[in-house]
Formats: sequence, structure tokens, C-alpha cells
Amino acid sequence: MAFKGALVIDTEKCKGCAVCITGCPQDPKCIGLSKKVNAKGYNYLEMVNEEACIGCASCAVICPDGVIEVYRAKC
Amino acid sequence: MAFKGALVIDTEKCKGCAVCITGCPQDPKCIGLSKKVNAKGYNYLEMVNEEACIGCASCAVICPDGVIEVYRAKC
Amino acid sequence: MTEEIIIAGFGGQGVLSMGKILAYAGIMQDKEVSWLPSYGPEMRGGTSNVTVILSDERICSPYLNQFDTAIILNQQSMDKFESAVKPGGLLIYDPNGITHHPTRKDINIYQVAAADKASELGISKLFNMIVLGGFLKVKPLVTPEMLHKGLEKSLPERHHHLIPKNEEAVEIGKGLLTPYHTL
Amino acid sequence: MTEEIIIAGFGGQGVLSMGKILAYAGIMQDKEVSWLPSYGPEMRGGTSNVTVILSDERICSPYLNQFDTAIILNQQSMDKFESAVKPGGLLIYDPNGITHHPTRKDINIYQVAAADKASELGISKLFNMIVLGGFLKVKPLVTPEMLHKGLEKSLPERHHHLIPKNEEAVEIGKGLLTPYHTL
Amino acid sequence: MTREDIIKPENLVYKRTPVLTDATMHYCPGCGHGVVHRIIAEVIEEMGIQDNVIGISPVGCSVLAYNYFDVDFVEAAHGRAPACASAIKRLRPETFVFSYQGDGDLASIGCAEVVHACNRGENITMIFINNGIYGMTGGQMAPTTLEGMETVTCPYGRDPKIMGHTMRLTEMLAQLPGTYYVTRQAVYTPAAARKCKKAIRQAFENQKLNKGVSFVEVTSNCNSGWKMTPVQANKWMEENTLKYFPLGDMKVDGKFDPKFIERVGTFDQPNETIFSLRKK
Amino acid sequence: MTREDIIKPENLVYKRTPVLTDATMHYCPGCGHGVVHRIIAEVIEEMGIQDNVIGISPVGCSVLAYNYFDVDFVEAAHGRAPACASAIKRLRPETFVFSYQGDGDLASIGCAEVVHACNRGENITMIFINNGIYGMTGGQMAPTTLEGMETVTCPYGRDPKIMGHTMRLTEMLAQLPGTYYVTRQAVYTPAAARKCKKAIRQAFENQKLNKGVSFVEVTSNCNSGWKMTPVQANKWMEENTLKYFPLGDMKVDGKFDPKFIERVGTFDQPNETIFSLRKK
Amino acid sequence: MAKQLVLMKGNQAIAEAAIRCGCDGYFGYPITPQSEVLEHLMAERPYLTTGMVVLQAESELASINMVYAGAAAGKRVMTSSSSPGFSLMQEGLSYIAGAELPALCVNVVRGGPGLGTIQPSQSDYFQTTKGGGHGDYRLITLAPASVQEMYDFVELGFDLAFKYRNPVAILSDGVIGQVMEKVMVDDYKPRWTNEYIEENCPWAATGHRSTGKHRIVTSLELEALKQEAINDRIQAKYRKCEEEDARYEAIQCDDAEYVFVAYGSAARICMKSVELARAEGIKVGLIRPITLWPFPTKAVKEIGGRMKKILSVEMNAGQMIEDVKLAVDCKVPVEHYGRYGGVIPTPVEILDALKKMVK
Amino acid sequence: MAKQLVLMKGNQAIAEAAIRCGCDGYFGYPITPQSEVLEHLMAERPYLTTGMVVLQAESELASINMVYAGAAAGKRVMTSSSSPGFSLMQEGLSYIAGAELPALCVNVVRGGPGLGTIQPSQSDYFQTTKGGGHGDYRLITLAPASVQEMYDFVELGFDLAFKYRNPVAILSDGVIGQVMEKVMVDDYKPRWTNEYIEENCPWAATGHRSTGKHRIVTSLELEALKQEAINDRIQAKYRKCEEEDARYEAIQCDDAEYVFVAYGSAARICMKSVELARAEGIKVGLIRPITLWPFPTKAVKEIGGRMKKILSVEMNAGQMIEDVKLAVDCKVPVEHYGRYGGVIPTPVEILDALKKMVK
Ligand SMILES: Cc1ncc(C[n+]2csc(CCOP(=O)(O)OP(=O)(O)O)c2C)c(N)n1
Ligand SMILES: Cc1ncc(C[n+]2csc(CCOP(=O)(O)OP(=O)(O)O)c2C)c(N)n1
Ligand code: SF4
Ligand code: SF4
Ligand code: SF4
Ligand code: SF4
Ligand code: SF4
Ligand code: SF4
Ligand SMILES: [Mg+2]
Ligand SMILES: [Mg+2]
Repeated sequence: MAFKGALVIDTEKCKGCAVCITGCPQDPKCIGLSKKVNAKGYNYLEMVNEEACIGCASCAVICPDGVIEVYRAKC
Repeated sequence: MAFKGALVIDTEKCKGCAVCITGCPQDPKCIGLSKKVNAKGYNYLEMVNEEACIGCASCAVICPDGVIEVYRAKC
Repeated sequence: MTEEIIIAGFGGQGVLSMGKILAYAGIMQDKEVSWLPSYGPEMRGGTSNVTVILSDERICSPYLNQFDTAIILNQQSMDKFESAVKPGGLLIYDPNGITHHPTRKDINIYQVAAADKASELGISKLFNMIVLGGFLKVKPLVTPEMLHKGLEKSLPERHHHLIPKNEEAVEIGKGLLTPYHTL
Repeated sequence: MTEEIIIAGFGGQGVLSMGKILAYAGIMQDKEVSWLPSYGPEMRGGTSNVTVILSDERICSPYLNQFDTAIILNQQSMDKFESAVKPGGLLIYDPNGITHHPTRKDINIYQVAAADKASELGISKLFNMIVLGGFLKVKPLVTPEMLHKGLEKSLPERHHHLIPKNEEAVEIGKGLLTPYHTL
Repeated sequence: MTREDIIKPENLVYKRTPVLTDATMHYCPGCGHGVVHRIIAEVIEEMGIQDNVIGISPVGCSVLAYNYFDVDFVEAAHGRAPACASAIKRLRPETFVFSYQGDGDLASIGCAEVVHACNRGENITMIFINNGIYGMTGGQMAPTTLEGMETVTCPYGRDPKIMGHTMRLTEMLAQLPGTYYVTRQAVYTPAAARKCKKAIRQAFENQKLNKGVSFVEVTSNCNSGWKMTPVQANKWMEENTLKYFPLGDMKVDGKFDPKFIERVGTFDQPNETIFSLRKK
Repeated sequence: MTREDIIKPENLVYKRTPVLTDATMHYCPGCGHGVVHRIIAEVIEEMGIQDNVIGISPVGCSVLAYNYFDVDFVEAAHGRAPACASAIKRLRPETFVFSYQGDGDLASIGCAEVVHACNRGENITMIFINNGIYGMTGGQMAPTTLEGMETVTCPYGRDPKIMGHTMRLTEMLAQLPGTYYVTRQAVYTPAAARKCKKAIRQAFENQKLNKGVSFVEVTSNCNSGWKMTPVQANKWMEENTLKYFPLGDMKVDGKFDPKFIERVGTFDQPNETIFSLRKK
Repeated sequence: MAKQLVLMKGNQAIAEAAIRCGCDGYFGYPITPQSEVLEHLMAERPYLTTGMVVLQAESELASINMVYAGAAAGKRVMTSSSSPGFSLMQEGLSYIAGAELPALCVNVVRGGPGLGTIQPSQSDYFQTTKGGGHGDYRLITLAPASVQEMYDFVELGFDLAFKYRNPVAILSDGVIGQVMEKVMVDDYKPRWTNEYIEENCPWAATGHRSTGKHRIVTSLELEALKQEAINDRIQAKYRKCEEEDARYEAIQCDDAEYVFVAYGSAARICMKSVELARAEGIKVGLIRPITLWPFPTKAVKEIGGRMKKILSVEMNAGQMIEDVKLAVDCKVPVEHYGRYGGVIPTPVEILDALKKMVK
Repeated sequence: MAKQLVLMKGNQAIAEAAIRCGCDGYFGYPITPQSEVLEHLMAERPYLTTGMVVLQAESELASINMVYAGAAAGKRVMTSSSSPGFSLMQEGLSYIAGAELPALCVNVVRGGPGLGTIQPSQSDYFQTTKGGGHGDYRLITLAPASVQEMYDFVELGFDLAFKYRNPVAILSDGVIGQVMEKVMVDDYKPRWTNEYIEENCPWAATGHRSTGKHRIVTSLELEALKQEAINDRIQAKYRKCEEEDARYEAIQCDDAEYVFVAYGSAARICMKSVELARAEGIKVGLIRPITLWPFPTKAVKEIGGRMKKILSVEMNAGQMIEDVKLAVDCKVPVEHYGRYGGVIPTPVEILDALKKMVK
């Protein structure tokens, strides 16, 4: 399956709040929290279902910390 | 003509504001300001048309200084 | 020369502006002046007074307890200020509404029946100028020219056409002055 | 006997309540105690620390810059408090998330890998009790009975059924204690 | 019948209430404060609560109200009467508590306190004298000053672009769930004064129900500040003030008056009659 | 297409705006303050006004907002941001001025200042973050705390009989002639956040018209204060907060939204759903 | 059940003491580092037990005016706040003093000026002792140095407030407010009954005119001479208070050659410095003013007068030092050592300051 | 058109000076006895001429915070009030000092405490000079004794405010505010242009980031050590100000054996008392502090140090006397003579007090 969207996640800025995940329209969600923690001790965001991402930026627009950069292929 | 109403005016308390006069329903008005002044320098209220008074107390209820006592004959 | 004056009466009698005209006239004669009102619009309907000082020297205290002249326009002010006139000083008053006339024997006392005159002439707004005339008759502190200039300064431009009427009232006041008790 | 302790970590790691249990246990042994948190809920998500003093005498200053013991639960706290341990003193830390391990050679240093253990056992809420166990292993300042009483005092009644679990966690901590550098 | 025949105790229809003291009020001739004082005192007399009431006077012309009512009184700091009344009622729930404030006191500096006392639904009576000006300090603009009206701090008329709009705070308070009775009254005619008395009576009676704030605005005059005679002032008020501040109930027994809801619906419309009140 | 193929400048659809500084915000994970900050910064970027804007931060969790926006900022005393914004806009009418306040700051201690800035029709943008609690000081009750909701100063739930009612100040401000645009938004879903951004953009654009206050309330969460995870908190907000604080415009271009007028008509009715929010 | 030993924060002790000593009402607004006062009260809900009213007000302005009014109605009422909030209360405090009302106001100080920091400080000494509000008045000021004193000074504060019909301040700081220590708490005392108040507070506007005439509580007197007479009466009270109620603690002063003067948490820290200094052979003592106003002038004059030098240790840029100098008539050199802006000095640095002064 | 002689009230002189010296904004709330400041401005409408903003705020709280913000934006802004209103400004003043902003705040004092009286007083000396608000800060305080000084001190006040980036108070009273005297007024000076501000006030949040980075005006610093560093900087300014900007006037002190220390209208009255005393052969002089903070310590020490006795004459219950004593190291006996609560002492009664002190 071809990628439509992709994220660049600033994992060190992420606070693992998970609100972006609730915003993702895909089922299953493209994104999830890592088991690993960053320097601040938070389980940061990572892509768990990379190929499903449509680059809609819904995750990014509700991230309180501006962690997510979104790219979308022009079709 | 018989009296219906009568006033007792505490002339020393009167400030000569004349609002009571506007409140009197009679035409001509029963009450008016005296040419004389009281100790505070105010032209105080007096009856000018005593027999017309019907004792309605309209003057009294808008007197800011509680100057007027009203009596009305029970007919 | 230093003249320390209190003018006192009801609010609305023109006490403050009488003082202001004196002060302006003083300035025109290059005097030091000070005009200190009893303030307190917070106290409605009370008495009003103003202390005016005209002097050739720097004025120390604008607040005074004793005066060369007291100009008195109601009973309350009489009660308060009769005793504040310096021995040998001057008290001028309008007898209208005065129930207890002044009793001091060590000062000069004059009457100006300005209220009656003003209502007689229908110029009750100029009542204070009549009183001022009485005072200037006794103490010609400012010349008529300076008084004119003082009126120009203290009245707003749109009232300047009333200056002659004011000056007439002053003259009337001079005529009304009556000694009550003089030393 | 006076023991001056700093406990420091992230907010939410149970730093304050660990200190509180110690303080209550101290009281049960008739000691003077003092428990002073770094406050500042106004600063979200920062570090949190508490100074606990147990003493047989009147405690002078509840605020200290040097400590007999530092119990350290994150890197920021390590950076801040390693140097604040008195020479010959004690530093206990959880290596989880620590990138720069302590380097002092004049103090005793122990590790308690409490975070890993707690998540392994699914008792992450009791993380702080595991750490406390490690500390009590080195310095048995309070007896198990007093600790029990301390828990009774510091936990709300509705949580009293959890006391045995807390005590177990303390025991686990004792077992986890590993010397890192001892004098 | 002669005058002497009539003036007999059994014919008495109106008499100064003994709940007012003998002191002559310091208000300017014709000032509405006096009328409202009298009305409140009469209500206290009629309800028989003279020995169970605490009044709170504001900073404003009515600061000395405590000298005129023969009931216990506390003088509050400028704007804080609602906070004072709240505390007193909570600490002494057995007493009737009323606050009395001017428009500078209540709507300007004391805006937060009145909004919050109303929002808390304190079981008190609030009297609000809206005379469109700061009387006591010599006639400065109040939040309620009409647009175009002159005062010593807007001597060329209130310009809403610079000085803000004429504020109808009472309308806003009516919308707080904590208010139980909200009305606007006046005292410029005998009829108005009689209605006002009914309203104030209601506002006191409500304290027995413990349902929240009873709020009575009285649009009033300030002859000195407006620089008019009392009679002119009352006329002027009728012709100008009452257009923007219409009389009547806004909320009765915790329910909106239907006319009031209609009015609220128009509050977005700019005030068409930017009053051209400049005196010539 | 691989991930690498997509991540190219020409495919960028969303990027952190440079109007935000690099500083990590001190907010708790998932706090709505961060989202609103981002949105405001994006609007400033899109309008190209980064060099012509002054922000006013409050006392509250967002006190440090000045560290996160790369625009000039003034930190105001607790509750006084509207007074600050008023002065700055009048002294510097060439700049875009916005205030940013929490519900304790705006609706409680700062009630008078916000009412009066709105009444004066200051030509500014006001952002109001209503999270129903005092976040910064550790979760105390705010005027906007829902009835029944628990906070550290109402640990048994807010009891309106004692602690006052849940306050809808925005509804009251909408009725002042000085407000030109008044709306309630949220940021708990992507759709809500996008709408909120439109509203905030509008609120800034309006400053060009010089027609009065543009006021945007954002109902938000306080995970720490509510003692919930961010995801729980957003859900809880949807289920509880938004019932009492419905989203939508109240006043647009100086005109009421018809639905808003309807709602006002019901403000006399006691809040039927005394929320039973006590956690088990 | 009589006295009881508990572990609590200074702020909680304030609240607990209020409930137990029969306080009628608390009105306050949250602010760090004192929010636990209101929080403890709201958790305890004394309105269900003792009948004490507790209200989170909309602001400090509202709080202090609620206290003003509550006191006017004869009730024992209080508030608490921290520095910026206390600044907002200055008009109200002046009103309370002017109307001669009893009230208790707690300031758990943090570093200023402005929003400053939330860390502990003593930089509100001037504000509290000299008159932060307008007019000639004083706050009777108690400076607790332990959680126990936080507890004890609530009742003491009310007693002094009613003795003088004057506001009393408890001037604490973030350390004493936040620290948990052991406290002996008293049994619950009943609140004053309304009958008791009618009898003992004839000045109070209780609503019941039980003195036979209406009672007026006001701080207004438009006639200057009458206002002066009121001020004379107030000043006379202050002279009496200076005479009767200045308090202090003297620690190891008998043989001392030097003395620290310090209050509150600075005094706590100085106790340690005294220990350290004496261990090094420096004979130093500590005078701890307990009332900051009235300042224990006599004691400082008497004890301080014997010293070679005095070090005023304050968590501020130098405020109490003026009162220390005036107390000793500038006859003994007085120096100041202070940290501020929320920084707490350590015992060692105070010792160092002492050593520097000594040589 | 250059200087011009006019007759005006002290309050009007404040307003007129503001317009003429290029003030950018006035924010105030009415209160007796200073309402003429706002009234004069509203009558003059400088917003139509110089562009100065004039706004009647909803309260003193709003006023002072408008001043805070206006100053933060680099503008020359001011407010005025009288005692109770000034008390409400204490938090704001502390913020202005804490954020290191320039601003001018006029207090035309009336008698307190509380609502008190509206008559003149000097009972806010402590509040103004020691810190009515919280935290370690000072108000630079100018005490005019004539209408001319009311006028002059507006521009001087702004100059000092900008020199030190600190709030400046003009501490006047009802006499000086209400009296009309002759004043020389200056020609209109232009207001600072925005360009000038960008260049000279790099600290100001003008909105334009012209320094290349965003500018933040705040008084918050959560880290204590950083907050202490800010305080250090502020304290250093204060030391500099004490050094450079203490002002006073000495009248007939050269041959004096006694001296009055008095400011503002009390000083005016004392001038008369000096005359009267000298007429009776008592060699008395007058030191008139013009800055109350910084107090002219050196001058008082130097001149006062030569005297047999010093009489601190104040329209209050004794406030400045502390600074006088500290200035002379308590080496010369200092007594206080005061009337208060709105009572103005007469020259004669001051003379009597002097005579009593002399013998
Ligand atoms: C804190 C404070 N600010 C200002 C004043 C001055 N002041 C006294 S009364 C008043 C306004 C009164 O106006 P209003 O409330 O409308 O009452 P009115 O006199 O018109 O009845 C003001 C501003 C004050 N006493 N205290
Ligand atoms: C005068 C004053 N009073 C109280 C405080 C303490 N304080 C700081 S923030 C705050 C409330 C913040 O709540 P809110 O405005 O709702 O903002 P949030 O933190 O929820 O975003 C309070 C009471 C203060 N700093 N200053
Ligand atoms: S861009 Fe859209 S689809 Fe992709 S992760 Fe984000 S929300 Fe999901
Ligand atoms: S919303 Fe942002 S901070 Fe929260 S988990 Fe997602 S990326 Fe991380
Ligand atoms: S009682 Fe009626 S009729 Fe008689 S004077 Fe009064 S108003 Fe007129
Ligand atoms: S209304 Fe009263 S005060 Fe006025 S004129 Fe009539 S009687 Fe006199
Ligand atoms: S000034 Fe106005 S409000 Fe005050 S008493 Fe006079 S008329 Fe009434
Ligand atoms: S405390 Fe609440 S409002 Fe503050 S940052 Fe945390 S979640 Fe946000
Ligand atoms: Mg009014
Ligand atoms: Mg909030």
C-alpha cells in the first residue's frame, strides 16, 4: 500500500498526552504512544500504523505542544 | 367649601425643591413656595389653596425630606 | 502689604468666584495671591468659604485661622468666623438671614444689604458683586481697571459681555455699604 | 540523632507522600519532625522535592542546603542535589532515566531499580514505597511497627486496606538495594 | 370642616416614619436619595423589622445614610457594599440585610462585587440608585451617564467612542441565576413612588424565602450634577433617562418578565438615539 | 511512495509556526492552553502581523505565555489584562492587541475590568480560556466550575447554595454594546480546533474595523485540576461542560445570533441538571 | 478529649486553629503559598459543625471587605492571602483600623515586588508594620516561627484584635506556611453566642439595636476636628498596645557579645547559626521579635544595648533594621544581612555574615 | 509663545503640566480632593491637540494597571488619586516597580484611616516612602509645596521615572491640590515619537520587535536566584538614586539652633512659624525635604547635626520623624509636632510647640 501521509514527530517535545491519537480518523489509528520515554519521562508519540496515514493533520491541529509536522503526497 | 384634606408642613426641614408641588393633582395647586426663607435659606412650602386639598398625600410621598404630614377627613 | 481675607456663605452664593475675581485682580497688580476654597462637594448643601491672600511678598501658609477681613453671607458663617477676625480687622456682612448680629467691639463692622437689593433689581446672580463692591469701598485693594481685567480673566469668554453689568453691581455695592460698628 | 533528608523527583512520583510517611513514622517514635515541600503548583510539570528532618532535638531550620541523605528519582534532581549531600552522606537513586550517574567519591551511593520493578509487578503506584524500602535498608530510622503506624496516619481511612501492599513494596525495595559506590 | 377639624390623629394619612431619625438629610433639595430613604424606612416600619435589619451604605452621596435610618448600619468602602452585605447575611442569617449604592459605586468600581454577590444568590436586598452621575464628588461621568450628556468629566457630552456606552448593568444581573427579583423603579411622581415602595417591600419580603438577591434599581436625579432645578431634573429624566432605562420588572419570583426578554433581544442594536443632550 | 518520498518541503501540510518560540511550554500534558497558543500564533503568522502585535498574559497557568510567543508581550496583574489591553490599544492604536485570560482571572477577580473594557468597546481581541478551575494554584473552584463538580476548595462538589452558580459571563458580555463579536469555541477535537482558529482569526481581523471588542471564549480542560487523563478530560468536557456552556457564536458583526437570544430567554430557569459529578 | 498531637502544614494549622478557637467566618481567595488555609477549611466544612462560615470570595478585595463587614457585625472573622493579594487589601485594612474593628488577616509572604516569585520571603515587613494602607494606623503584627505558633497565634490574634478593636496581622512566609511539623491542637471552643456579642460588643451593628439606639459602623468623619479626636483615641490604643503587648523571645543572649535580630523563618535559621557560631566560640545570641508591631523596642534596647554589634537578619533588602536601629537609639552598630526575592539564607552564610561583622 | 503666567489650582497644574510636558496618557478615577486633575484634562481635551490619551477608568485598580501597561508599551503615562484610591493601587505600584517601568502617580492626600475625612493630611508618608505594596521596592517621592511645584514636578517626575525605570509618586495634599496660586507654565513640548521610543526604550513592548527579538514586560521570575538578581539590580538603582537625586530646601538654617523638618503644606506653614519665631528671637530654620524617598539624609544629618533640637512637623501622628532620627543617627533629640485627621496646624501653634521644645 502506498503512503499518502507522513509525520515528523519531535519526540523530545512530546508529553505523551495522547489527545492527537483520539483525533486521528483512521481505524486502526496510525499513531500511538511508545513504550519508551523521552528525557522528560514521557511516553512519546510514534507511528504505529504508518501506511494508513492520510496526512489529514487532524492529529497536529490538536497537539498542544506543536510536536507533529505533517506531510501529504499530492495525488 | 369644606376642607377635605390638610397638611402640616415642617417648614424648617423643607428645602424648597418644589417637587411636591408637581405631585399635587389639584389645579390650581394647593401648595406653593413661600416668599420667605427658613433658617437654611430655603423658600419653604406653604399652602396656597388650602381648601382644594383632598388629602391624597401625593405631595408627601415624593417629598425627599419627609416634610409633609397629611390628614384627610373621613367622609 | 498683605491682606488675608475669608469669604463665607452658602454654596451657590458666588463665594468662590468673588474670591477668584479678587485673586485675578491681585495678579494684575503683580501681587502674590493665594485662593484656597473649603472643599467638600462631598458634603452637600453645606456652607462654602474661600481664603484669599493678596500680598507683596511670598505667601507662606495659604491656610489661615485669622483674617484681616471676613466677608460673611449667612448665619453659620457668622458663627464660625466672627471670632477669626484679627483685632482691628474688618467684618462685612449681608444682614439678610442673619439672626445673631456680630457683637465684637474690637473690629470694624459694615453691612451690605446685597441680597435684598439684588432681588429688588432682579440681578440675584450678581449678588456677590454687590458684596464685593461693599468690600472694595472699605478697602480699595484693587483699582477699577484691575478689577475689570480680573473679571476678564475669571469669566469665560462667552460671558464677557456681562462685565459691564458686573461692574455696575460693584458700584451699587459701594453705595450700599453701611457702618454697623466702627472703631 | 538528627537525619536530614531530601527526596526529589518528578511531580507524580510520590515524593511528597514518601516524605510524609517518614515524618509520621518519626512522630510515632517521639521524634521532632519537619517536612518541607518545594512548592509551586504554579509551575506545572516541574520537579518536586521535599526536605524531611527527623531529630531528637528541636529542629532549627526546616530549610536546608545540605543533607545527610538524598533520595533521587530523576536526572534533574540528580543534577541539583548530588552535590548537596554532606561528605560521608548517603545518596540513593533509581537508575531509570538517569543518563549521568553520580560521580562523587566521598559519599555512599546505592541504586534501587524501583521503576522497572514496579512496572514489572504492575504496582506503579507503589513505586515510592519500593524506593523507601531501599532507604530503610541502609538507614533503619523507623521500625516496621512505626512505619505501619505512619502509614495509618498518612493514608486516608478508605485506603487503609492497602497498607499491607505498601509494606510489601517496602520489603521489595529492601531486596532491590544495590551498592553503587560505598566508602 | 375647618383645617383644625381635620388635623386630628384619626385623620392622619401620611406621617414621617419613626424609622427615619430626626436628622436633616444633607442631600441637595429635591434629590431622589431622600425619597428612597423614606420609602425604605417606611417598609421597615411596616414590616416591623426595625430591630432586625442591617443596612449597608456606600461611598457616594448616600454615604451618610446611616445617620438618617434609625437602624443598625455599616458604611462600606467604595463599591464593596455587596461583599459586605454577603458576609453579614451569612454571619447573621436571622437579620434582614440591605445594601444601598449609587451608580458609580455599584456599576463602576464595584462591578465585580455586585456581579458576584448576585451570582452567589445571596439572600439580600440591594437598592441601586441610578442618577447617571457621580453626585458626591461633584458631578463626574458614571457608567450610566447617557450618551451625549454633559458632566464635569465629559463637559462636551459623553462620547461613547471614547468614554464607553451607557451601561445597563441591572439587565445583566437579572440574567444571573442568583437573582430572584429584579426591577427598575423611579420616584419622580407620586405614582412612581408608590410603585417603587411596593417593589422595595417585595424585595425585603423575599428575604424570608431565601431564594437569592432581590434587586431594585431606582432611576433618580442629581440636580446638582445635572445643573438643573429638581423639577427640571425630573422632567429631563422622564424625557431622556427613561428611554434608555425603561421602568418595570425584569424578573419576578425568579422568572423573567416576557417584555424583558424582548428587550434583551434588541441589545445588539446600537442605541439609535445618541442623545443630543448638550445644553445650548 | 515511501515515507521519505512524502517528507519533502512541497508536501508539507502542517508545521509548527515560527511565531511560537522553541521553548517547551510548561503546561501539563494535553492542556488546552497549548492548543490555543498554537492557534493564536498561527493566526498571527497568517495575518503577517508578528511585528505589529502586543499580547497580554494573565496570572494563571498561562502567565508565562510570553515565553512561548515570539511577539512582544506584557504580563498583567491578576484579572487586570483587559485594563492593560485597553490602555495599550489606546496608546498604540497601530498595533493589534490581544489579551489572554483564564476563568479565575477573567470571571472572578477581573470581572469589573472585563465588563468595563467590553462596555467601552475597546478595539481589542480577548481570548478567554474557560477550564472551570484555577489550574495554576492547584485546582481551586472558579466561577465557571460546574455545579456538583469537585475541586480542592469544593472537595464535596460545588454546592450552588453556598458557593454560587456556574457563571456564564460571556453571555453577559455579548449584551454590551461595546462587543462586536462574541463566540464560544473549543479545541478538544480537530474539527473544534479548526473552527476555533477561524473564530480567532475573525477576532483579530475585526481590529481593522475599529468596532469594539472581539471576544473568544474557549472551553478547555484542566487535566491536573480535574484529576483526569487528558483524553478523559476532553470526554468529560464534552459530556458535561458543553451542556452548560454550548459552543457557537453569540454575536457576529455586532448582531446577535438568533439562537443566542433564545438561550438568554431561558436563563431564568434553574439549571435542571445539577450535575452529579462526584467521582465514585 | 483535650489536646491532641497532629502533623500539619502551617497553613493548615491556621485553618484548624480557626475552627477550634471559635472563629465565626473565613473569607479568602486562593494564592500560593497559602491556598491550603481555604482548602483545609473546605475539606473540614466547619459550617456543618461549629457553624463557622467559609467562603471563597471573588477576590482579595471582596475578602477583606467581607471581613470588614463581618467584624462590624460583631463576629470573629478572618482572611488570609499572600503578598500581591495582601497589597489589594490595603484599603480594606485601613477601613478596618479606621472603623476600629477587630479582625485577623494572615499574610504568608512570597518574594516580590510584583508577581515576583512564589518562594518564601519577608519583604512585606514595611507594608505590614508601617502601614501599607493610607492614614495613621497600625496593624498589630504577629510573626510565627513554627507551625505551632501558626496555630497558637490565631486565637491570640483574635484576642488582641478584640482587646484593641484593631486589625491583627499574622506575618508568616512560605516556609512556615508550607512546612509540616508537630502541633498540639486544642479542643473545640464554642463560638460566641449572639447574646454574648450583644452584651460584650455594644459597638457592633448586629441589627438588633439592643443598646436601645441604632449602631453605626463607619470610618467616615467629615469634620476634621472630630476625625482628629478619633485618631487621638486610636493613637492612645497604640501607645497602650506598645506598653502591654510587645512580645519577643531571647535566645542565648545572657552572655552574648553579639546578637542576631530575626523573626519568623529567618529566626529559625538563625537558631542554627547561633549553634554553629557558639561551636566556633563566637558569643552570639538571638532576639526574635514575636510582635513586629508593636516592635519589642524595650527588649531590643535593653539586650541589644549591651552588645558590641547587632546583625539584623531578614529575608529582604533591609526593612526591620530601621526599627532595630531606632530601638537602640543608633548607639550600637546595626548591620543587615539579607537574601531576598525568594532566596532563603542558610545557617552557614549567616554565620559568615556574622564573622565578617565581628572582625 | 514661551512661558506664561496663569492662576490655577494645584490639581489643575498637574493636568496642565502633563499636557504641556508631552505626557502620552492619563488614566484616573474621581476622588476628592484631586478630581480637578481629570476634570481639567477632560475640559482641555488634549487628545484633540497633543494626542494625549485621557480616560476615566472604572476604578483606581483599573487606572494603575492601565498605567502599568501604558508604561510597558514605552509611553509616558500617569494617574492621580487620593488616599483610599492610592491604597487600592498598591498591588499595581509593586508590579510597576517589579517590572521596572517608569510611571507617575499623584496622591493628593486626605485624612485617614479608612474613608476618614476629605480634609488635607500627610498621613500617607509611610505608605509612600516605605512601601505600601508588597516586596522590596521604593517609590521615588516628590513633595510639592506650591502650585508651581505641582506643575514642575510632573516633568521632573517623568524624568526621574525614566532615569530609574521606577514609579515616581507626587505626594501632595488637599491644601496644595486645592489652592490657586500663580504658575509659570511652559510652552507645549512634543510627545515622544514612536521612533524615538523604539530607539530609547529597548525594554518596551511596543509590538514591533524592532530590537530583533520579542520584548517581554513582566515582574514574574519563578526561580528565586534569578528573582534575587532582579532585586539586586533594583536595589542598586535605589542606591544610585539616593546618591544622585535626594532633594531638599534649607531655609534660614545657617545661624539656626533649632530646625523644623517639614514638607509640602506643613513646610509652607512652618515658613510662617520661622518668621514668627525669629521675630521673638528664636533662631530656627527649616529643612524642607523635596524628595521624601530618597530622604535627604545627608543634608538632614549635616544641618540637623548642628542643631540643639529638631522638630519634625507633620500633618500626621508621627511618620517622617523616623527618617529624621535615622538621618541624624539619633544624635540630636528629635521631637514630633503633628495635627491629623484633616486638621491643619497653624503657624502659631507650631511656634508654641517649638517654644515648648526649646525650654
Ligand atoms: C476608593 C475610592 N475611590 C473614589 C472615591 C471618591 N468617591 C466618593 S463618592 C464617589 C462616586 C459616587 O457616585 P455614585 O456612586 O453614583 O453616588 P451618588 O453620589 O451619585 O449618589 C467617588 C468616586 C472614594 N471615596 N474611594
Ligand atoms: C492578586 C492575586 N491573587 C491571587 C493570585 C494567585 N493566583 C494565581 S493564578 C490564579 C488563578 C488562575 O486560574 P485561572 O485564571 O482560571 O487560570 P488557569 O490557571 O486555570 O489557566 C490565582 C488565584 C495572584 N497571583 N494574585
Ligand atoms: S495526519 Fe491524519 S491520518 Fe495521519 S496520523 Fe495524523 S490524524 Fe492520523
Ligand atoms: S498531542 Fe502532541 S504532546 Fe500529546 S501525545 Fe500527541 S504529539 Fe505528544
Ligand atoms: S395632599 Fe394631595 S391635594 Fe393636598 S396638597 Fe398634597 S398633593 Fe395636593
Ligand atoms: S418636596 Fe418637601 S422639601 Fe421639597 S418643597 Fe416640598 S415640602 Fe419642601
Ligand atoms: S449631588 Fe446629586 S445625588 Fe448628591 S445629594 Fe445632590 S442631587 Fe442628590
Ligand atoms: S494545571 Fe490545568 S490549566 Fe494548568 S497547565 Fe495543567 S492542565 Fe493546563
Ligand atoms: Mg450616582
Ligand atoms: Mg482556569
